Amino acid sequence: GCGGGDNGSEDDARETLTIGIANEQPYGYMGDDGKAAGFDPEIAREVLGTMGYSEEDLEFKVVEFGQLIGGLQAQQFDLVAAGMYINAERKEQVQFSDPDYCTKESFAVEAGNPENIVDYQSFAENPDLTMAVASGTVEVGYAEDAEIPDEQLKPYSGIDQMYDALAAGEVDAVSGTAATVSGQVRSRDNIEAVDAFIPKDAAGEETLPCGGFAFRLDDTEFRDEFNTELNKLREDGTTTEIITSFEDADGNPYFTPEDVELANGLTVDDFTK
Amino acid sequence: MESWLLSGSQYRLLLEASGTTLQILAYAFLLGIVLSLVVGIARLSERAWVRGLALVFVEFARGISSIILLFIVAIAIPILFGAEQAPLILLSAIALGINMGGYGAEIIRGGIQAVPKGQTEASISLNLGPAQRLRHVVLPQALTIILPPMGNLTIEILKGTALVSLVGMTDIMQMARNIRQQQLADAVGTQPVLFLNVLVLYFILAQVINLLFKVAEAWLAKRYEGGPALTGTELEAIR
Amino acid sequence: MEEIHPHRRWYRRPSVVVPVVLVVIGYSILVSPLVREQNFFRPEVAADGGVTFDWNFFVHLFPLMLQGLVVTVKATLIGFLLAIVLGFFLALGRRSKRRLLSWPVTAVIEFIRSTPLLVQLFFWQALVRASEGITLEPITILALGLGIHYATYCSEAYRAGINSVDKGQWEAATALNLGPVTSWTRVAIPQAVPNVLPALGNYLIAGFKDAPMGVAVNAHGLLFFADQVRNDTFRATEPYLIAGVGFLLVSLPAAWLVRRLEKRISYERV
Amino acid sequence: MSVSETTTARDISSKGAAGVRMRGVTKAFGQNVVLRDLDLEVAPGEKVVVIGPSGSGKTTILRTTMTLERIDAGTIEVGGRHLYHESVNGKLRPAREKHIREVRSDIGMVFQHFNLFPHMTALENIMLAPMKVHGKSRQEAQALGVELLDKVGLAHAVNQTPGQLSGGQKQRVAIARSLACEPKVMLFDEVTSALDPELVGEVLNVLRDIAEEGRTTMMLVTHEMGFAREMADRVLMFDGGQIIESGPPAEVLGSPQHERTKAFLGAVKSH
Amino acid sequence: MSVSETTTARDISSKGAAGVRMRGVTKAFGQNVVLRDLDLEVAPGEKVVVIGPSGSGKTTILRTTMTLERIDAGTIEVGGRHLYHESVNGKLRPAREKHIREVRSDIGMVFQHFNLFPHMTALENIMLAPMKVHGKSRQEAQALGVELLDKVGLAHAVNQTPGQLSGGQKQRVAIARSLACEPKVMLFDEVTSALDPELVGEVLNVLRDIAEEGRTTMMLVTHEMGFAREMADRVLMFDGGQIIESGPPAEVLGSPQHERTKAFLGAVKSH
Ligand SMILES: Nc1ncnc2c1ncn2[C@@H]1O[C@H](COP(=O)(O)OP(=O)(O)OP(=O)(O)O)[C@@H](O)[C@H]1O
Ligand SMILES: Nc1ncnc2c1ncn2[C@@H]1O[C@H](COP(=O)(O)OP(=O)(O)OP(=O)(O)O)[C@@H](O)[C@H]1O
Ligand SMILES: [Mg+2]
Ligand SMILES: [Mg+2]
Repeated sequence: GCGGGDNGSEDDARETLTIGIANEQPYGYMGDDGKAAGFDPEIAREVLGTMGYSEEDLEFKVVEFGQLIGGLQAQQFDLVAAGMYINAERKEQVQFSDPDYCTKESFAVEAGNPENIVDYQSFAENPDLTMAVASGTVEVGYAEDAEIPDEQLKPYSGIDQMYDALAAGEVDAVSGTAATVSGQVRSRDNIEAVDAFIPKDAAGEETLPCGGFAFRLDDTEFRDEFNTELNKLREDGTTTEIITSFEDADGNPYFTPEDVELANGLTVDDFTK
Repeated sequence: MESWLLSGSQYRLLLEASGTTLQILAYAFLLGIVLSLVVGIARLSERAWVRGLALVFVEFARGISSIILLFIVAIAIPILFGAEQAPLILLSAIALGINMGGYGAEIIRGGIQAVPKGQTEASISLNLGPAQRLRHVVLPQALTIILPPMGNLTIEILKGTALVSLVGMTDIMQMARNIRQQQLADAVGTQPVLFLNVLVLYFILAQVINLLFKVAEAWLAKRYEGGPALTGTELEAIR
Repeated sequence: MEEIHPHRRWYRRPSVVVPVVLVVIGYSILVSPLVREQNFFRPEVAADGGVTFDWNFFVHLFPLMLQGLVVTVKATLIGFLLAIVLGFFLALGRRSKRRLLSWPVTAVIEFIRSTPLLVQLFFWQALVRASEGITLEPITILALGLGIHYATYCSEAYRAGINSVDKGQWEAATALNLGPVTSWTRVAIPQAVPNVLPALGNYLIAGFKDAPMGVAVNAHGLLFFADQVRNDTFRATEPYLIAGVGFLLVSLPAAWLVRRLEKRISYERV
Repeated sequence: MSVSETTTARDISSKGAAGVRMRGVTKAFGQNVVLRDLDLEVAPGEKVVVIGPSGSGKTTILRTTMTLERIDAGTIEVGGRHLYHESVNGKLRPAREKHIREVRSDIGMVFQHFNLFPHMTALENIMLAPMKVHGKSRQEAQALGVELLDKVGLAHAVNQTPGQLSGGQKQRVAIARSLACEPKVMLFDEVTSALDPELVGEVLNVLRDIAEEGRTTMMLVTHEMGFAREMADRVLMFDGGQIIESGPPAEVLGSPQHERTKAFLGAVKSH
Repeated sequence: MSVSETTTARDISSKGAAGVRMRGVTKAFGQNVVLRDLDLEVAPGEKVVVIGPSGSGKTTILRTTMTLERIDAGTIEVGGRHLYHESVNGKLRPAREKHIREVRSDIGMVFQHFNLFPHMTALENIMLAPMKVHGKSRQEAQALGVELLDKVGLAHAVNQTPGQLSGGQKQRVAIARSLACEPKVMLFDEVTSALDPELVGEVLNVLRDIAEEGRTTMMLVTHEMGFAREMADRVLMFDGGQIIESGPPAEVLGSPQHERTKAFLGAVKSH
């Protein structure tokens, strides 16, 4: 593939790297100045900086989350820095770095949570409830694992689409990671987040909701180099510093140091399911 | 009261993104014009197989929706062939250009056919060759007929560029959706106002295109009011 | 003396009436609530995992694609019905002698015609969501957006149709001292219709080609199908190509029909 | 330049005919003044042939009389009634549409390019006005239509559409259609000049028949000098929007007084 | 029905002229056989006028000679060279485009509707072929164009486009344009019948001039019988795609032998 591969001996001759992000705070998004912001783009800048890429060599592209893997495969991007969850299905399509963070799941619901939604099980028990899911995300898999019928799931193509739909009363809840949900809830009126929880798989066991950077399957050399540098930053606490520095509009951090610690103890090979 | 305007920095972002939109438009337009000319003339070829091939292209390019063609060219085909990636901007322009070529070819064909048959016959009787007939007699006249619908088609292609946001380009449309995230984060501005502003931006671009074509038409019309004049002294010299 | 019979107008000929009736029946079925949107498009067969094109997977996507196609067609038809009716009023407004009416109508027509349908769809969706107490299904928003967009095109077709009636025909009507109503209903409109119908047919097809944009406002049509299959299986080639096939499956015969209709109802000019 | 003309008008007292009287008629298209302060009197039943070079205003004078173009100044009377004016308390006011329509019912016009309705049969073309304007029943209109088609020699063409007729046949249907309104004044604008030379005769024969019946006032623009000589009561020579010569055909065509008339007739005949 | 005709062809031995010889020429449009096994010989420098009713194939015979329509059977020779055939090893083969183009350079045609190039001035219209086909320089072509415009009496119109010219002027430019190719055979298809009657004369005068120079072979379709009588060496009467009568104008027009010729001449003159 283009962009990666060589091991830093020709520092001047770096090609431009294209990095895919989804428009999702705080994972990756377009900041007020039109530049990419979010903790994954920041970490990517740090890592790639140590690999000899300057800021000018990096080009960030914002697409819908569902298009990230396809875009990577189609060589539109050289890596994805969108906090993408690592799981077995995705590992068949792309390869990941070691995780840089872990989080929990949550739901955004109408203020006051009138339907008393706590986790995926709530939907399986009440057939009147509907849930917005972003197509191509792990949340669809969680819902299936909880045996929620298709009629109760409404797939949307983007984050803003889902939250606008909730605000307009089209659905009862929006699924997402705790960080995304709390971020969206803060910036919108009349909705709130339910308490974060760790989702269960079909067998009833808790899953590992952790994310990392994604690469093309044939780009192993680049992935390995990136991973080595990433691990150095995990060890010296840089990633913890970056990730916990992101705060929502009220000044609450999206992630705790524990979320990052948990990730630091895991490698990509721990995600076999 | 709600403001009907966006912030200055948001307008700046939209203008930057117009650069991408116009770049795609320019590439698509160039490809579209070339395809239109080649296929449009091929549609009138004396050779049946050339005509047939051109017809297949036209039917395909007009029959398929530009949005689906865009997804096939920009996403499906690169994955299928997996080779070194052509820039997305070119792939998008190719998809839109093919689309334009299909319609443009019909416009060119229509323009050529609208030139009275007598014009071709007169040039045959003057023993001009086929290429000369096209170059000096038919195309210059067809241009008057071709330009207005070509202007409309170009605006259609401008509208079509909004689709590239769906395959991952940051054009005006995608920038608008990005700005939407900012609006949410900063809790200012509403979505209808945002998109209304975007619509106005596209409208302005369309009017500029319109104007350019109008200028071209006026320039062309001049030729029918008498060509480069020979002055009296020049005439005397000839006599 | 020959037996006297009236000229059989195009709308009295079986070769026109039969297809039209068939189309209307098909239309009613498609537009009826029987045709429902699919929530998810999950292929039964998985791809073999290679990068190359998987024919087996491709073929098995076909029935799923049809479900998306039907929704796209449905949105197109509802939208087009709106366009035909709304377009007529727009044409009347634009022709009006009152500047106060004709000028704004012209401005609106030009504005809608020269801006992208995709942005308009987002705008309508945002507007609906921003307004209290109104919720609309995505497919309704799509049909609405298509309808308003193509109404402006239809209005231009109506205008061109009326303008295409030869000036001499109006003059003959004056010379025979026909009143305005007779001039319109018996002379102008019957001659304008054959000129308008092909244009309308072409706009129907064009509307169909734009309908996949509904994916942007979450209508579960042809492109939504392809998107979902891709997100689900991480394979893009097969779903998009089969969406293209499904597309041509409808648009090519439709274009052919329109062209035939055009030939049928055109008559020799004097 | 304009020759005063009232003396040569022959008076044919025929029941139901109507005369035309123009006073000071002026008509301009933008800067181009096509009719200049024109006076013209056509007696009831009179047959007037109008000749003149291209662009002299021949068509325009017929079109203003048919109300296809409005005049800028002057008055036109048809059958003694003002066409463009109504008298209100003894003063002339611009007429309302309703009044114009009423006076117009006395006038018929046949066009160079026929202007038949292409979506109707020959018979339907003729039946339309009697049914819609004169309130005739379908049966009456049909009877009238068949009679008129017979008269113009097209009994066999009742069911044919204009697209199936030759140019001469089309023009004859157009004449029949015009006759169906029973106009008192008929206007003919170069009705044979869009026809192949061999088809001209059949249309002229029909015109001759109508002229011979004598009832209808006719104003005819034509380049067929032989025909003009034979059937006209009076020939008017037009140039620059004015009548420059007027008189019986033998005089105007045989020994024209005016230079321009001589030149024009010379050009038409010389080859 | 077809009258054999070779005897009446006058032989004008003039430098640079070329004759036309048709043998068994047949041309059909679908089922409609327009030319039937036609033989015709036109001597170099001869002026032939073709008359006949509408649809008889007059235009078609000119168009096939100009290669605007291809013939179905037979041969056409121009200036002794086969137009549609090449002889290869003594056998006639269908000619390639290149051969046709070469022979065609001897032929010129003037059309009923002028077919001037509207986007060029009169002068540019004339200069096009000399520059693009005969490789003349711009100066040479300009000089030739001005000379020819002078010749047809339009010296003042060099810079005008067709849209600014009258019908008669347009036709004269068209004739000049055709002359610029120095054709040895010139074909004229009803070149005056789209003109207003007064403009016909000026075009006929130009034709007369060309005829009087005598060098060029001319084939002329026209309805202007007076002109035919005056300038034709021979008149051909066409009907149903065949020559039914042929001879000097005085004979064919004055005392026609064939019934159809009599009927045709009667119809053209009668009104
Ligand atoms: N609708 C119009 N708009 C502008 N100018 C017009 C219009 N109709 C006629 N004219 C001009 O008025 C003048 C007289 O036209 P008119 O048709 O009456 O002439 P005419 O004598 O009938 O000529 P012809 O023999 O060519 O039919 C011409 O110069 C013509 O260009
Ligand atoms: N391109 C064509 N396609 C089909 N039929 C044609 C074509 N050109 C001519 N014809 C037919 O061939 C016949 C002879 O036509 P042609 O034009 O040679 O007649 P003409 O003698 O020149 O008549 P006119 O006096 O009307 O010009 C007519 O019946 C005509 O309909
Ligand atoms: Mg006129
Ligand atoms: Mg002819």
